[in-house]
Amino acid sequence: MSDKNWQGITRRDFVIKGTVATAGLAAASVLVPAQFAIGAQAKVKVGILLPYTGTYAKLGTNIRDAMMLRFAEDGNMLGGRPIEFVDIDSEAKPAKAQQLTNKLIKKENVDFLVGPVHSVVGMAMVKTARGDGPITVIPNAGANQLTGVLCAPNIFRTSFSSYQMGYPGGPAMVEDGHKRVVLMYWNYGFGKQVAAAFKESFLPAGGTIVKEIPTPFPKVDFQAYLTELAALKPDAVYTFYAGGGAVKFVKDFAAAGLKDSIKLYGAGFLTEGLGAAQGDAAEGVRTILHYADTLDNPANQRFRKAFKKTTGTNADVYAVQGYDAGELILRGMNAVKGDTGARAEMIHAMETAEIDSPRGKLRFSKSHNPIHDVYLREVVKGENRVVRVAAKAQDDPAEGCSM
Amino acid sequence: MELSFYLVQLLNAVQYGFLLFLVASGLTLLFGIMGIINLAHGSFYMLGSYLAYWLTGVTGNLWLGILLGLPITLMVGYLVERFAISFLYKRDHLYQVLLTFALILIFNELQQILWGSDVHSVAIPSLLAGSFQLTENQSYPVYRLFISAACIAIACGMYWVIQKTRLGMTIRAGASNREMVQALGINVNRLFAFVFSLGVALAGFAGMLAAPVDSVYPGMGENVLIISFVVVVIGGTGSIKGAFVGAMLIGLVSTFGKVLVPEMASVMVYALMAVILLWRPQGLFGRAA
Amino acid sequence: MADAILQIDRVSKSFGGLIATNNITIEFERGQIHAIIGPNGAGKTTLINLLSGDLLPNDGTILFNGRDITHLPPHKISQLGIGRSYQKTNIFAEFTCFENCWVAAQSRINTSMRFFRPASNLKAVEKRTEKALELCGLSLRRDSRASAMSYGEQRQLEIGMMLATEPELLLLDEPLAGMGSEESLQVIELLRRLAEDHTLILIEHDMDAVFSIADQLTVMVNGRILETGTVGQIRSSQAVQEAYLGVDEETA
Amino acid sequence: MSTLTRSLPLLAALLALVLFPLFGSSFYVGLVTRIIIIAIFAMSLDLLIGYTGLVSFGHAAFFGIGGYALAIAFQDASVIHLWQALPLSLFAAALAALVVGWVSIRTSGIYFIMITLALSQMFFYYFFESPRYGGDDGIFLFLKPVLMVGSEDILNLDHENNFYYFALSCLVLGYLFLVMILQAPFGKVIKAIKVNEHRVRALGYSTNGYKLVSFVIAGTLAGLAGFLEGAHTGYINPAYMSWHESGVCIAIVILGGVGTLYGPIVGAFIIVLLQNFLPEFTEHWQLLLGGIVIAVVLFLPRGATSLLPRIRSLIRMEKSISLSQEEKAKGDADG
Repeated sequence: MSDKNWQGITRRDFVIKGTVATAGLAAASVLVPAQFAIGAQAKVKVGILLPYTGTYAKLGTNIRDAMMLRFAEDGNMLGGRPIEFVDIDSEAKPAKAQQLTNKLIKKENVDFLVGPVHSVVGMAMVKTARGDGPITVIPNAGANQLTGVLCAPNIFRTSFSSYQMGYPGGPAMVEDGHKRVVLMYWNYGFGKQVAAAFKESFLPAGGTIVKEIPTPFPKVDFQAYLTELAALKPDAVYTFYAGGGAVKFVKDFAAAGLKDSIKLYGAGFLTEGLGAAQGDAAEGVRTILHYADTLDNPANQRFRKAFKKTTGTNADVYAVQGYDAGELILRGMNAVKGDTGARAEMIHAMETAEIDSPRGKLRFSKSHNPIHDVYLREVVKGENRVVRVAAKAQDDPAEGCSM
Repeated sequence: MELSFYLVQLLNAVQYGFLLFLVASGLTLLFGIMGIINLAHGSFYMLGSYLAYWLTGVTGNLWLGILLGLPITLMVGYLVERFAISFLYKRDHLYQVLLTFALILIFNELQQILWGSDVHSVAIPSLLAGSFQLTENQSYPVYRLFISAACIAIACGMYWVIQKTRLGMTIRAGASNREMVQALGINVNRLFAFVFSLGVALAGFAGMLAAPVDSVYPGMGENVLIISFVVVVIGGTGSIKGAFVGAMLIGLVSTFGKVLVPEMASVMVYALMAVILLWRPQGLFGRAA
Repeated sequence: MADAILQIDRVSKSFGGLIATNNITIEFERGQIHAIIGPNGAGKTTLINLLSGDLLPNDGTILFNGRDITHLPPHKISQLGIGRSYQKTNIFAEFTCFENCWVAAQSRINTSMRFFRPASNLKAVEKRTEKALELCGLSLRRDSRASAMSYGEQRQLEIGMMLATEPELLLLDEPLAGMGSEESLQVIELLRRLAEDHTLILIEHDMDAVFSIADQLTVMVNGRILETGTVGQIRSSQAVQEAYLGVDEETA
Repeated sequence: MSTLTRSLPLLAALLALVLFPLFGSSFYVGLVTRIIIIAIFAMSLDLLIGYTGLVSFGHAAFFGIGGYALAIAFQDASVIHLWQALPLSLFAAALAALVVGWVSIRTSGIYFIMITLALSQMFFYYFFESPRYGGDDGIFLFLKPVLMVGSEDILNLDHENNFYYFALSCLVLGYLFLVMILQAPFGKVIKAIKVNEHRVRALGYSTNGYKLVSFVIAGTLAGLAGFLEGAHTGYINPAYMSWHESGVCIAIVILGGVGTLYGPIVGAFIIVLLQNFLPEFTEHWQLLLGGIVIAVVLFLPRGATSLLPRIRSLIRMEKSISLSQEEKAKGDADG
């Protein structure tokens, strides 16, 4: 592994060399403490590539703030070394992703890479970083490929894969008694993967897809599709929309008077962090996600309080993913006591980490994708309340990963 | 699908067309009268939406919000015209494209600084919050009908102003022959500043009206911008009538395109534009160059 | 007429409700200077635009050397040997005099789509360009930017560009417009010289000039032809006196 | 001024570019490669805007198609032969430009701007929504093109420096090609079309044909840039075709100096470097970028390179204070 960091000699190298030195060359022993001192005091560079402008700006900010909160809780030290952040706005633009990743890797020589939010940016980023690049932690982007075809020892994800987002929805809806379902989603990579995973579990569970309506991404004129939905008269509709589209969809759905006759389900982003904007329209909407604000566990309560205190805003699932990204990096660095050269040991510590996350228990699969519980939630009085656990320890098949 | 389905879709199409018209009419005014390509038009639409969100929050009432917001959009329009656009009247379109492109960048950042990056929404005023039953399971919000009504009122108002008033005559004359208007001793600078502000206010007003049914989010202006350009070009630059017909055509094609050929829905609109321009290079109601 | 270079048969053109030329039939003889006169709005420029292909007639046919050119686009008509100059100066202002004529001269070779050879290597084009400059009297100004020249010189260049295309028939739309008397004399002299081996159709308001150089005259009023004849015939025509010349003298 | 002294700064700049990889780190070599690619793209647009008078607002479509042709044809290939891939990309871009050009050159002014925009949006949405070519996810390429004779590879673009010099050669050849056609009879005609199309037609030229050829040449060169970008990043997606990219490209052309060919190269340096380094100073860097663009439009409409003669004449003034006023003025005009 060619580690181009300034830290030319790794700790393991030095241990071996040190042994050789003590065995033979007395002079070498003079070098030992000096190098160790440099290794311990020099800053660890954490490169952050998240969107701070455009549609995903809020997500980027929350992820960064939560991760920094986690570091701050440990005195801003990683394995005994202070941290230096190199923070870049990804603008969620795929066209610039590789260039920016290169900047972090080649110019800034970062030890860790955290990002991004956008799946396509994620693919360009992972493609550049996998293999020899820095240890990379993905705090949101959900494309299956990131821990599938593109998986690599130095790539981790603390969020979810599209598969994990969609798959638990099928049985959950059947269990709720909805068998004739229309599938509506934004017709882009992420939306398609979530929809495909949903179908994969829904059909075997005895459900029928009345019609699949992919709508152009990122457009938000849903009126024509809602009219079509009304005419199809299904039991329920399963959707994938996020951000502005989710707000608009939920409101238009309610305004079209469809709430009484068709039950609205969706991947968690449909209602996540959008309570204020959606208002009453979201009441009763059921979504599936690996987190809920109201989760009743000590880690969550502690985290939400701390996040509110430092940032002044309420934590959401993105913040949790950022917080866990921070935790994962801490685990790795603490395991090797700050020696970034001990790559294999660090990766081992990270992939075997069991984290007591605000979302519940969090482990990692062989492909470095999270394994976590997924919850069925319902909006009650503007809050996403957990109805039940939709899937225990939901894993990802990591299709195409040969790790 | 039964007939009622298509009727409801027709209603959707017309309603969408009206909203498009409101945005595009401001654009075509600027095009036709001032010869200005204003890429920042979508940004003014976004400004309107954010103003509606902000002022409705402050005053607790959408109507008050619109009342306070309109003068702001007029003022923004006036300032932009005086400090940027007014230098470009005699220059190539190229520079207008570039300058207004830069304005988009600036307005996007300003939006970010002023209002952050959250998605917001604006409550429908209680007076219009109801809905009526359309089919056995679908109802239609009254507010959407109100938007259509408002658009019709504005269309009629614009028609009246342009066809019947002195100001309208000046505007029409200016559109066909700028030198002549100057020769008639009319202060073209003032006329242009006024028309530009009016165009901006129209875009802003459309954004305000749409805020309760659309959500308010970063980058919303650009979704509207390109489609408005398509409307204007189909209709023929400078023609209010053209903008109306173009908006309705786009409303129909995009609504029924979504239902009938979903996989090509986005392409259809642009294909329509290409076909119309092949047939009539100056647009449906544009004067030959 | 025995040798007609251009025959116009019942040509009409209207803009919306306005009839600009109404059912015009006329023939132009080879080798002559044929002037078209008439008050503003008589349809003279429209007629020239119809002949050059800038406008398409609603009705009628136009024959050039016996060939139907009614519906040909301007560039095809130009290629057949009809050159025109414009009433408003219509030159490439950013180009030098030489370049203006060069572009015109180059249009006569069929290798203009050539990419890999500097234009300056084309000897034939260069010769033609020099000749056109010499004819229109701008040889000494060849490297001046067109926009930097006097109005009169720009008018001369306008004619020079037309000449560089080596046309057989010249359509001249008010070549003397806006010129001082000195410049006018020069241009009139030039037209005389051109008439030696070209056919000229000329719109002009300067009656003295027209009467001094034209072989044939056509008077147009309200989109119609009032009278066609020699200078003497037109001078003595009662109808022309009433409808045009009389009026002209009053206003002049 | 003689041709030599005029092209001296260009030669100096070329020399600097040739020597750059000897000094620049891997990151900067990659960055300058990208600048070179964008420079080719912008230069091709300058042929339309600066010389033919066609303000195309959809030029990014051809850039994207150049990249997509490479990615679609070779995404599963075990080796990407340069001699197959490059002509394919150029051909695809040329074909697309022919179709778009054929439709749009009938219009002019605002309509031309808008129809090129609309047609490029069609391409954008086609690739964005069509599942066949990866939709908005785009297509990854895991290999770089190589030039092989037998089993010997002569040029492997996998090495950053090889790629750099390959891109630089493309830029230089592209520049020389454009200079050549602009001096040829063809160039004279399109320049005249820019000034006064109507007159050119009256002189006997079928102007649409010339405009179309110019459009296709520009589109093909943009396709070359797209090919390089796709090969360089190994990743192509619809965002390359978005109207934003077309807008930025126009900004680059004007910022550098429209109608100069070398101006857009300078513009590419300015914009790409600004995009790279402005974010380090402020989160709201687009505000600054927008401000800079507006300032250029208002105060420096002929671009950054128009400053060069002014600077030159300033230097000359210092050198020869004794020169008379007129001669100085003349020097300005000549510069």
